[in-house]
Amino acid sequence: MAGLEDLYREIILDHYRSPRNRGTLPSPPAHRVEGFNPLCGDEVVLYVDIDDTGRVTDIKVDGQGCSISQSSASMMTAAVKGRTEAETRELIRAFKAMMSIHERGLGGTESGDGGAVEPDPTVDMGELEALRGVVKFPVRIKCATLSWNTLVQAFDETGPERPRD
Amino acid sequence: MAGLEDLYREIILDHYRSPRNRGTLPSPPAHRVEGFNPLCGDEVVLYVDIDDTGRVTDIKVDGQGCSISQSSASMMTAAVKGRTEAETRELIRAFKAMMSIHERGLGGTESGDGGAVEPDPTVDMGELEALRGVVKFPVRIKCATLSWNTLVQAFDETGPERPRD
Amino acid sequence: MTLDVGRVKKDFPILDRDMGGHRLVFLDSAASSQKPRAVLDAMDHYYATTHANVHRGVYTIAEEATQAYEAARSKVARFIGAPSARGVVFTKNATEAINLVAHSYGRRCLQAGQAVLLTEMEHHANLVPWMMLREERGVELRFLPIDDDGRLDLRDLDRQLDGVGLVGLTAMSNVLGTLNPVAEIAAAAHAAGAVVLLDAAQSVPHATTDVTALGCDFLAFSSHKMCGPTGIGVLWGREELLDAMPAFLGGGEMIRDVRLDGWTPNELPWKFEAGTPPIAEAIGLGAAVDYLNELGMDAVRAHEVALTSHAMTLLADRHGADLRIFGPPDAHDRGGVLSFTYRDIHPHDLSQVLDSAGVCIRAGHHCARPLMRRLGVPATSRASFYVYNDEADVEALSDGLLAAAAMFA
Amino acid sequence: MTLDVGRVKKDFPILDRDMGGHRLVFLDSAASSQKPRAVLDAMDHYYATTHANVHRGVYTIAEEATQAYEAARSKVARFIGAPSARGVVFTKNATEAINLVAHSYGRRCLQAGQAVLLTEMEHHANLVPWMMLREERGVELRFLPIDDDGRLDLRDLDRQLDGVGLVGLTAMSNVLGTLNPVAEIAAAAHAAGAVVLLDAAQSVPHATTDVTALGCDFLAFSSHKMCGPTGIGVLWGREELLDAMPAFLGGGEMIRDVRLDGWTPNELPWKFEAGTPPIAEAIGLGAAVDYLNELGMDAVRAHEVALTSHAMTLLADRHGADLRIFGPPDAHDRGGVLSFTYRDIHPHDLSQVLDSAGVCIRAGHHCARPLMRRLGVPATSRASFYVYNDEADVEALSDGLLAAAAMFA
Ligand SMILES: Cc1ncc(COP(=O)(O)O)c(C=O)c1O
Ligand SMILES: Cc1ncc(COP(=O)(O)O)c(C=O)c1O
Repeated sequence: MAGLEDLYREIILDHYRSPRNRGTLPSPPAHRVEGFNPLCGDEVVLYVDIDDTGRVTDIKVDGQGCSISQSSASMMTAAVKGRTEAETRELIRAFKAMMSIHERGLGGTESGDGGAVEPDPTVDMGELEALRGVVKFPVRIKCATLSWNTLVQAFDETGPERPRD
Repeated sequence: MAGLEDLYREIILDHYRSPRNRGTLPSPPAHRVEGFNPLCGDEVVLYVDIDDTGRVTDIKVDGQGCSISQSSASMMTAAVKGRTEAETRELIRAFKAMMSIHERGLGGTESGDGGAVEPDPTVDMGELEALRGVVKFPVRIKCATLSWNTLVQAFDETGPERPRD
Repeated sequence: MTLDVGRVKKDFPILDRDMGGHRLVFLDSAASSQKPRAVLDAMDHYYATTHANVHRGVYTIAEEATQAYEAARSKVARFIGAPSARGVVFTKNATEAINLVAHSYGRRCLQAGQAVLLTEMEHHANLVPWMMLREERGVELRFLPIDDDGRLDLRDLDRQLDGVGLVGLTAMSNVLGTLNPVAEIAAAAHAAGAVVLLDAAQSVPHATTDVTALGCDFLAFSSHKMCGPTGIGVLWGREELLDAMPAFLGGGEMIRDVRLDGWTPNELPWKFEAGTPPIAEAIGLGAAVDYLNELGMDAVRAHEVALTSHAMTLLADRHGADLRIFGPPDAHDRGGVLSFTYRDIHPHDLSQVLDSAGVCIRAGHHCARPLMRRLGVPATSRASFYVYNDEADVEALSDGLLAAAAMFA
Repeated sequence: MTLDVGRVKKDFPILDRDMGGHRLVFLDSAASSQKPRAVLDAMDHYYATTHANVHRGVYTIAEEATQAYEAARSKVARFIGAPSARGVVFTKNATEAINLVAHSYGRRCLQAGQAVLLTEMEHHANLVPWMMLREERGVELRFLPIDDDGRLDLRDLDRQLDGVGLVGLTAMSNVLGTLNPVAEIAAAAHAAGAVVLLDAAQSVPHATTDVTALGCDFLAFSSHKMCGPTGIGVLWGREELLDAMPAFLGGGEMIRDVRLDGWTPNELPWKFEAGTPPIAEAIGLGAAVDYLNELGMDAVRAHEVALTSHAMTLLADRHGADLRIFGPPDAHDRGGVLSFTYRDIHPHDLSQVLDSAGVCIRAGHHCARPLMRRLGVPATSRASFYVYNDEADVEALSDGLLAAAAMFA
């Protein structure tokens, strides 16, 4: 059993207690996307303003969930606000790579690969590093990645409307 | 494991090798009934002449099966030919009682009762006694009772046409 | 007769496991119970001495395997007060048992236009099969509501039964613990011409069951929640109904004859058991029934009422308004299941903190999302008791809550 | 690598059983195989240290149980050469796997008017589900005939494939031993626009399986015939097909969300796993896969070819025209299954006499009554080989035949 302190880092609890960018944005113009974890019932609703170039000009989170899904969403909003689509997607990739190292995915039959990508050492994860401990608690990985997958969806859904960079 | 000699008594093998009343009867007037054991595929076809009073005036067996089902059918024909319905039904009852003592029926939830009747000591089983050893081989009980159940069916099907005794 | 929990605990090898310096406090038996050594040994012994496919072999071990398999069926029949083992069908779990009724009875025996009446507190197992029937055949589904104490609201029952062909309800809610008034509902249902399917997944493991007294027509439950192995469940049905129903899955064992132009079904109960059945699992379930009978189901129930009552009092005392327990306030009206919210700590986090002290509780929707919506919560935490739980386990739960409170304060 | 049968025998505890002064000669593995100690221990160890319901628990043992269950799925996927574990669905047996395809693909993905092509040598498991579909939907069934050596007669295949939406066939006949030319038939079926369901219940246990090389779209088999426990089977399917198919059984685990007005299905493979799955059984099956991999499936196949070939020669030598063996004459064209008639001794009697010397063979129709009719026999005797059989077992079989001949002379 991994220790609780690996999971509940102080910075995570801080984002949980005082979530950044909590709330809603008028939609439209903001894009509204819902994410859902069927196993635990956690729900995240993202409101994202993406400008014509794909830059995240504003982002808010609504919904409810456990400390991990809430703090991950909070940290994500802080990290992506103001970034371009390319930067955001790179960060998403790096975050999911960090989360999937130990994930037992069903994507492949090689044990524990799950189609995982090696984490990109050039991407600076900043505070998000604190979530690394989640991989020791495989059930919670889905909590940590919920908001990130929802953000991917936001980009995928709005993408066709703007010139790709 | 019960010994084979309990099952394959000499008299059983004799009836198997030289079955009595083997063949068919013109039907009608004879009543033709088929019996079938779905587990092993054994089939017995009885041709029974039953007169107005219910007496078995003639009986023949066709079909195929193992030594136990064949010899039991053969012995049965020898035993019932010429008997009244009442006598025949009494013999059937006695035979089935002998067979069901150890039968694990699903009729009741008391272990091993199967709705069994105590054998009637006043009924003379004659040669049929030789089949008693079958109860030590529960899978074969269905072989031994196949022709008897088929005979019951013959009576049940023809019964309504004649005055009951 | 009362349970000697100290001795019972020794029967369950998993309880010896060291959880990082803590003992294992297993409070999730409503999801799946632990298994006593006797059950494990019965299966191991079967495989090591007797295994062969059942029903078709002439040879000794095949015959013994068949006898053992059918003896397990008879044990189960007696355990639920069934008049005969012919009505006891082995399935893979309670879910398959309910699906069998929805397919076979629902698709062929419900009259056109007849509705199905369920309740708001059903487990997904007793919702989705009927929703599939609704999509496929347009069958109307109705839901008995619950009141704020988590009891069925029966005031409108007669009107709701009008035009209903089948009532499907849980004997005991896996979330609220509520014990439903089954006999009363069954009587009303029969008066209205409906048959009654009881989801007894949570009741059969915990109290004496008598299908005749309950007055139900079908009863579904799972072995793994009653000290038995995974991989087997039970559907009991009234024989007249089962006889009239078409077969469900097709294959070996369930047939009488097969020709290229058609087939005829076998007798009950085999008509509903297609393919090689869960043989070792039936034997394990039979051993679980023996084990529970030895403890005495009345003692099991008395133990759980006492422990639940103790837990409700202790937790209320220690945690006051921080803790909200769902369901009937009196332990006698409920099974040994406590669903709760604690402060605003998410159930996942609560369960995680408890786990670090070896305490296993469940967090989530407990396969009852419509009920969660009705209760107005996305998820709850749930502690559930069984024969191996005692007051020390309740203590560990309570301590874990305090630890979580400290962490998330 | 060749099998050291002497050592293998030691792995199977049941082979130590004394049968009234004889050793146990188990020649009925085609019905169900025996289990090695490693498989029994894996299940016992799981229950004694790790059991909890899977997929929903946050706590340690629930997480470990889930990992062990999913690891078993990955093992199975690798064992059959599946590109991903997402296409591996755990069912209760091969029969349920085939029923799943007949229900879900057959009822919703077959186009109106499309026929189903089966063969005359199918097991009831691959006949009755399709007959049910015929009764319910009027789907036409066709049957590929067999020749007198028990091989499929493919001369008319293209015509028979015309208008066919699904071909269902056995990879290896459980009666004749015939190994069918699956890749060839699958190619023709695909060219005709049909999908292919392979009943691999008899092939997966005995030879290397590669679903990609076989070219099938669905593959069904059972754990209990491959050293694994009862109570679990497998359906593998191509993911595009499984994704497009509606769910089969409804309940917990297979849903994403449930509301009173409807539900949405979970992802593959869980969409097809309703209710608590056979958890310990999956772990046992995983251990069986490990065990077989250690022996080496090529070695298993080579052993069975050699033993079958030896048996056919020895029995023909000793019993001449008294013995009639069905199926292909060359052991390389068949699995280790010998169905035969001996003199005019009924298979039941033969099996009974053999049993008295500890030799277990099967007597009957082997769940293939249409094939029995085609062969013109009501029943056959069947001896089938597995990893623990050797030439001494064949000797015992041959001696038993002589004893039966003496008894019924
Ligand atoms: C060829 C074949 N298909 C299907 C089955 C059915 O397997 P099960 O009874 O495990 O579902 C069997 C085994 O009896 C078989 O031999
Ligand atoms: C009330 C109730 N019904 C049905 C089920 C389904 O049981 P299983 O998953 O064993 O099929 C459960 C258990 O999860 C339950 O609690």
